[in-house]
Amino acid sequence: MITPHVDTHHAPALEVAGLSSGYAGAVVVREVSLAIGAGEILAVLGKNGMGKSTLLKAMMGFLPKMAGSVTIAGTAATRLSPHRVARLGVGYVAQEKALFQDLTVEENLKLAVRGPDFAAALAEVEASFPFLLQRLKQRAGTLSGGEQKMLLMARSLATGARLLLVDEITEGLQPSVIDRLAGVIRSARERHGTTMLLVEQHLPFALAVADRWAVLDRGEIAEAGASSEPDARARVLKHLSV
Amino acid sequence: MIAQTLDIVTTAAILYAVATGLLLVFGVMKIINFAHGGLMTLGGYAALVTTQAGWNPWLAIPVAALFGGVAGMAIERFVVRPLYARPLDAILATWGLSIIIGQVITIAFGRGVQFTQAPLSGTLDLFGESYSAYRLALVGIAAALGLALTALLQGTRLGLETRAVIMNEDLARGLGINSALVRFLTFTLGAALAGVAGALITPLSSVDPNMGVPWLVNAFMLVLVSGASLLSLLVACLVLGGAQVLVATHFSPVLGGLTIAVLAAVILRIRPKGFARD
Amino acid sequence: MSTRAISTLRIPHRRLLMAGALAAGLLGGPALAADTVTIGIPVGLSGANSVVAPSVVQSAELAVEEINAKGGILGKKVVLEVADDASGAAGAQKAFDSLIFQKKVDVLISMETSAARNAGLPIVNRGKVPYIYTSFYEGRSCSPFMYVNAWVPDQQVAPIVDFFKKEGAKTYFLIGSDYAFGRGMLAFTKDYIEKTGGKIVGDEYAPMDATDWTAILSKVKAANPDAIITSTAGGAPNVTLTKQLRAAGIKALYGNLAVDEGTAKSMGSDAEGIYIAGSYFTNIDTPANKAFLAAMETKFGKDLKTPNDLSVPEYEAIYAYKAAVEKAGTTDAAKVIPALAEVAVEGPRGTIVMNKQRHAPLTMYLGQVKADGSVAIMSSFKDVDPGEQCPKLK
Amino acid sequence: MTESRRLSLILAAAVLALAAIFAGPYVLDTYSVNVLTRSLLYAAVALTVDLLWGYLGILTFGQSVFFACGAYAAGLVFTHMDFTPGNAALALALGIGAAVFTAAIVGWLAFWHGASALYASVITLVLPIVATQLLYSGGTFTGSSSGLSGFTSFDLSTEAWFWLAGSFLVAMTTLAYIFVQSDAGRLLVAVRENEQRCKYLGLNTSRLKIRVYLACAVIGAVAGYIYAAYAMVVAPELAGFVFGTELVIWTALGGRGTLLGPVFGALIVDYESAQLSGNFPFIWQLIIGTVFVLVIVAFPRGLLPMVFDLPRRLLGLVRPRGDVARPARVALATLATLDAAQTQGAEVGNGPALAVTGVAKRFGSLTVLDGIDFKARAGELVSLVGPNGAGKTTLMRCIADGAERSAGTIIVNGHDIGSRPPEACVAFGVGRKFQMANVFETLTVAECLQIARARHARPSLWRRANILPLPEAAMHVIATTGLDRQLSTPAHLLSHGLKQALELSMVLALEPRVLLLDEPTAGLTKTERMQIGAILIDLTKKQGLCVLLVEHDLDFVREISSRVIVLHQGRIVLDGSVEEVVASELVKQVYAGSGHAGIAHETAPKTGGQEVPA
Repeated sequence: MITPHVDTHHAPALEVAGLSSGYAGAVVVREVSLAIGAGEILAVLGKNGMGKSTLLKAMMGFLPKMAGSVTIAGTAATRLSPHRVARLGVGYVAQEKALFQDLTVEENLKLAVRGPDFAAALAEVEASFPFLLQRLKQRAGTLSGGEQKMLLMARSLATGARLLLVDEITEGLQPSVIDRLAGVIRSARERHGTTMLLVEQHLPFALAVADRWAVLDRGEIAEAGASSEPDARARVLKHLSV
Repeated sequence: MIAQTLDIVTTAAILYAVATGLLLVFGVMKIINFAHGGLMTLGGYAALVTTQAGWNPWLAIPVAALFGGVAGMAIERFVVRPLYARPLDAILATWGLSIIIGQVITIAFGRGVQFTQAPLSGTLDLFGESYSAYRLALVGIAAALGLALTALLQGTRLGLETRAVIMNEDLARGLGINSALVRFLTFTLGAALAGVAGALITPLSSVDPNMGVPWLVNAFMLVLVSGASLLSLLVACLVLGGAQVLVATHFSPVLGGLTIAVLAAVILRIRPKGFARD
Repeated sequence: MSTRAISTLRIPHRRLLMAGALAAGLLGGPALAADTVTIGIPVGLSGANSVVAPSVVQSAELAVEEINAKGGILGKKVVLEVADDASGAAGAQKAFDSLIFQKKVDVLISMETSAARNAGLPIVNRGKVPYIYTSFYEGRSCSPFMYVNAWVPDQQVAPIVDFFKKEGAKTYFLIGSDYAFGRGMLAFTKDYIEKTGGKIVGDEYAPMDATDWTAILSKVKAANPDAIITSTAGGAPNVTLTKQLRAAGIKALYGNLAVDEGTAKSMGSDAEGIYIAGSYFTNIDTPANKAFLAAMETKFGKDLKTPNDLSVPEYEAIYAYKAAVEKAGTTDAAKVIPALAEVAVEGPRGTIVMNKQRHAPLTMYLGQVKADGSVAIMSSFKDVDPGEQCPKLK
Repeated sequence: MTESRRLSLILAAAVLALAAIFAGPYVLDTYSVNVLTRSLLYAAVALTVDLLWGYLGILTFGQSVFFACGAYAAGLVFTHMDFTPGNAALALALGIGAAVFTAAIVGWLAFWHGASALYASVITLVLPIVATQLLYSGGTFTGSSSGLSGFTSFDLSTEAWFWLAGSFLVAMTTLAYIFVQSDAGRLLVAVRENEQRCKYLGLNTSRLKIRVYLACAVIGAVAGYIYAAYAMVVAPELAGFVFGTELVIWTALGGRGTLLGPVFGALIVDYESAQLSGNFPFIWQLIIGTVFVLVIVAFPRGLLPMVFDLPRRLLGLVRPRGDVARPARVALATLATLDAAQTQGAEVGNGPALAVTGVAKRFGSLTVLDGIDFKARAGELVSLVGPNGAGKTTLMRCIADGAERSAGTIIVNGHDIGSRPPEACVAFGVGRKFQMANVFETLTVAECLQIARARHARPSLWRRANILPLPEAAMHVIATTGLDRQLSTPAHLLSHGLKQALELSMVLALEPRVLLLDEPTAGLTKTERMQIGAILIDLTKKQGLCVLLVEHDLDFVREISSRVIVLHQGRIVLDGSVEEVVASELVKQVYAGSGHAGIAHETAPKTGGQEVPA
């Protein structure tokens, strides 16, 4: 097992140790260990069905943990239910059905933002995707696919979450939108020091925004490294190739 | 004609008041609360206690909400919560609860028919027809209930969270919403509404340990054809309640009594979504 | 019947029972003591009749106490056995089986629903015990073992209709619950009104558990009758109909064939002005009734359930049984049954003999409910004949 | 235990029970005999509640109505006509006829393809309410609220009635017991467990439910007939909701899915209520209500299994089992290979094995599939690839269930599937394996396989087969994966890979001509994938099956198939060889996720949305 390197200057914002999880009887994620320092961005890559989404769901508490532990900013989160994990300052963006299609943009934002300061949240939205402020009363389901993804990103940033778990935000998006998301992610990290775990299949995007990467294969971390390493792209592609 | 229209509107209003609590619980928790009839009975007796204490009969409504709500809290915590994964068993357990509520009331108040003071009596002249004032008042009350509930669901954080849980519980949880708490509050509110419905029907009905039971099946069927929307419930109450009045008037009251249940069953057979939107 | 053979076999083999729990049923063995007379009272302690049942039990208790104080029946102590029939058929079967075969009662005397009575009759036939039915009912229930000392439609309807006619009523609207009593009463009423020159402008039946009378009341308003006569199921339907009728502002004369004094009282101001007919009201001004009421008051004090048209016949029927046994000189059913038709009992309702095809001519009263819930007696009709109830039984 | 020994033991138990019934009147007093005679008949109806609810999963509140059908038929005929042997037979026939008629209406309403369990329960709830109201409004004909009484009936002694009622109950319980343990009876549990899988195994589950429901209605009607003839009274409450729920309460207390539990539940509770309710009518109801709620919440298996488990638990011998009923383990230990001559797969039609023309699927305004046209012949293995949301699984679904697609024609083996349900598509030769292993979790491997064969080998209503003949293809998978050594293992204990293999063998047991496989290798180890690959080659090359495979691993595809169809946004963008696909610029763009040319966004191939079995 390969554990991604931890930057010792930061206290880990997320620490996963020996995590196994899956669905009734089927172990999908096997003894995964990883740690992300505060303000760091980790991309988890891998082919379909290798356990990437399962890993996020298990960390959030949606799936039972068969073994291992999850610690978020020093707090044990292994046994917490999803809403408790979220309240530790974790913003989770699921791959599918991540928006309330029948609620308005504003309601979608409000649901995620706890506490009284909705104005500050809107200010954050303005900083990242200002067009959303004009669409506040529009039903989320009527936004285009790209706009929905941007709303998802805006929503998780507006909550002031310290740790974002993002599942394939780039799926099915036009390059221009992907570029825009990459910009917002970088800027959010600069301004707030937000820690992120991005599950991705879009390699250029992942390597462009993430500090480090890890490849999940058959539920285990097969390889990991830093994005800045010159052979990163080739090493990842080896696992993703057709 | 005017009388019949008033009959339909007031009947729909009563049905609406009776079914909203059940709808709320079904919408959020996807279980049918068979204790709804028992909770209505509790509300009726709350009204009885209120008027026997010599208080203003209108006070019966908040008192009944309190009775129903407190019972609802206990029921959710100890009976319904363990059964979320077994919806058919939840029907049975809540049915058992309604037996318990009925028997406890019988032991406390006796089996007899009790009398409560009506907050409004006499008739009002409307479109040249003199019509029961209380029934007309019920239209207003039902409308107020519907609007208040809509305001609660549309205008408050709790309402927003409740709607979020109805639409996609996992997503709501992922956003930090305590869905178990939302369920608990929803059930409490549903039970309080059942109590209110019980208090509201006492001026029309008798107060006895089984008073809620005859309402249960109709309310249940109306909720099933409505999906989880207050608006489609209104449509269902008007259409099926209207059909009940028409059948009872033009054919026979016996058939009228079966109209809602049978029509709803057939509607669901033909269109499983009932009156709910796609 | 192999009752005897079975009872001798019973004890040695008890251990063969399949489940221990079943044994509980055998522990309360029959009281076979020959020095008592046991009266069985199957009654609706739960279910629809549970409102009135306590008053029935109280009258029975008074009668038994009085009889025992005066030496019992043929010198034997009288014992009561009360069993709940749950106001329905299934409960009645259990209650009758228990009383007849387990408690081995000498007689059954009770007020019950028609469904419970019908369910009990086949068991009475098997057990061959005398049975006095003490509830008013829709009429024409006949069994060689059964007597009835309460009224039937033939006796009750005339006083109300005659009175309404005198008040000038020409058009009538009939409302009933769709069950045997409701249908039976109103069918007779309809015939009687038409025979005496009145006109029926509508008759409507609602389901037995109906609490919503909207559609029917709208029809009543449209028909605008001079008088309304109702015969609903007791309790809730009666109360809801009256409440909704008043709320709808219907002012016609209102005769209610199914309301008793107690229920009328519980309906408060809505009941005011209702006309009712019956064989017993607490206001009957006779020494026998006053003595009865005083005795009830003394015995039960604050727990007293107001005596009524369903409980007083129970009291009188126990005395009728006593008289019949004494006349026959034995509790042997075969001898007591014919004697029951011959004995006269002087009670709160007057002198009653069950000599008309197992039914009794009764003095009927017309009353009107006052604001305080009490019933003022308007007129009385002496010894109204029950008519042809059981022509085969004489 | 051999089959004949097992059946003899059941019959011996039945004979013992009959002896107990015979002794009853000699050990019990008249009172108990009378009360128990009725309880025995109620217990027979509780038995039907258990068959429907405990085994088939249909919570029914309306069994009282069938009891009333039989009772009222007797009451009405004996009241309004003379009591003669001819009329007695007529009454029985009428009672059964009325029950069957009513059950057929309910079945049509409640058990149609796609009806939810809640809806079915609702219909059974409305049934007694309607029936009671009809009886009330029947006037003097039905006796309305008073019911009918005083009619003449069979002149039998109290003891004889007890014997009759008891023998009827013993007979029905024995038959039910033999049935639920038989090969056919196992289907009930399979339907309850996973109705979708049953349909895709070609079983008409609606018909099965209706048949069992009809049989239960007949049992109820006969019990009701005996009741009326004995009690000489019928009343509307026999048809009522309260009696209907009482039956459910007895069943729940006794232990659903045990047959004996509900029987004893009914006998004990009804008998005791005769004792206790007389003395404490309200407290009794309160106790029953409280115990009922407690049992439902805390002991859903009921009290009888608890009683039986108690000594074993105390001794620590057996760990308690799950909370659902299931028949005892199948004795089946031997698999056999069907001769080629014996196989009876769907007839091979003319032309291609699969022809898809103009198929489209829309959800409201959203188009998931559009203008899909392709043909595949027997012996061909076609791989279906494409990114997430391309419509691959949807296309599989459209081929396997005629009601799924919005437009177009699908011809399987020369048969147009029209809008036929999955079980009809199976009959034309379609076999579908789901993405997530979709088997009967509580049943054993052998039982799962046997259910898959039920369409071909009509299962016995009373026996359990010792030998299960399977087609060669299924045997091959079983032997290769080692499933044959785990025949009596419950499916939920199997590894992920073995579960996938089990499902594949189940589908192959159908002898399909067109095999639909949705990511059969997902989550499998390398060895397992190679095994599956070899099997697929064998199936196409040797057995001549037409296989449609959703797969994301193009290496794997290259090894086993020559032809690849690429789906993107609901349309076929390419239909060609693996080499063509790998070389295709268009496909690269598709996988880059944009469809726009000139952007260097390369990603891994991705595959479709999962279909989670219901």
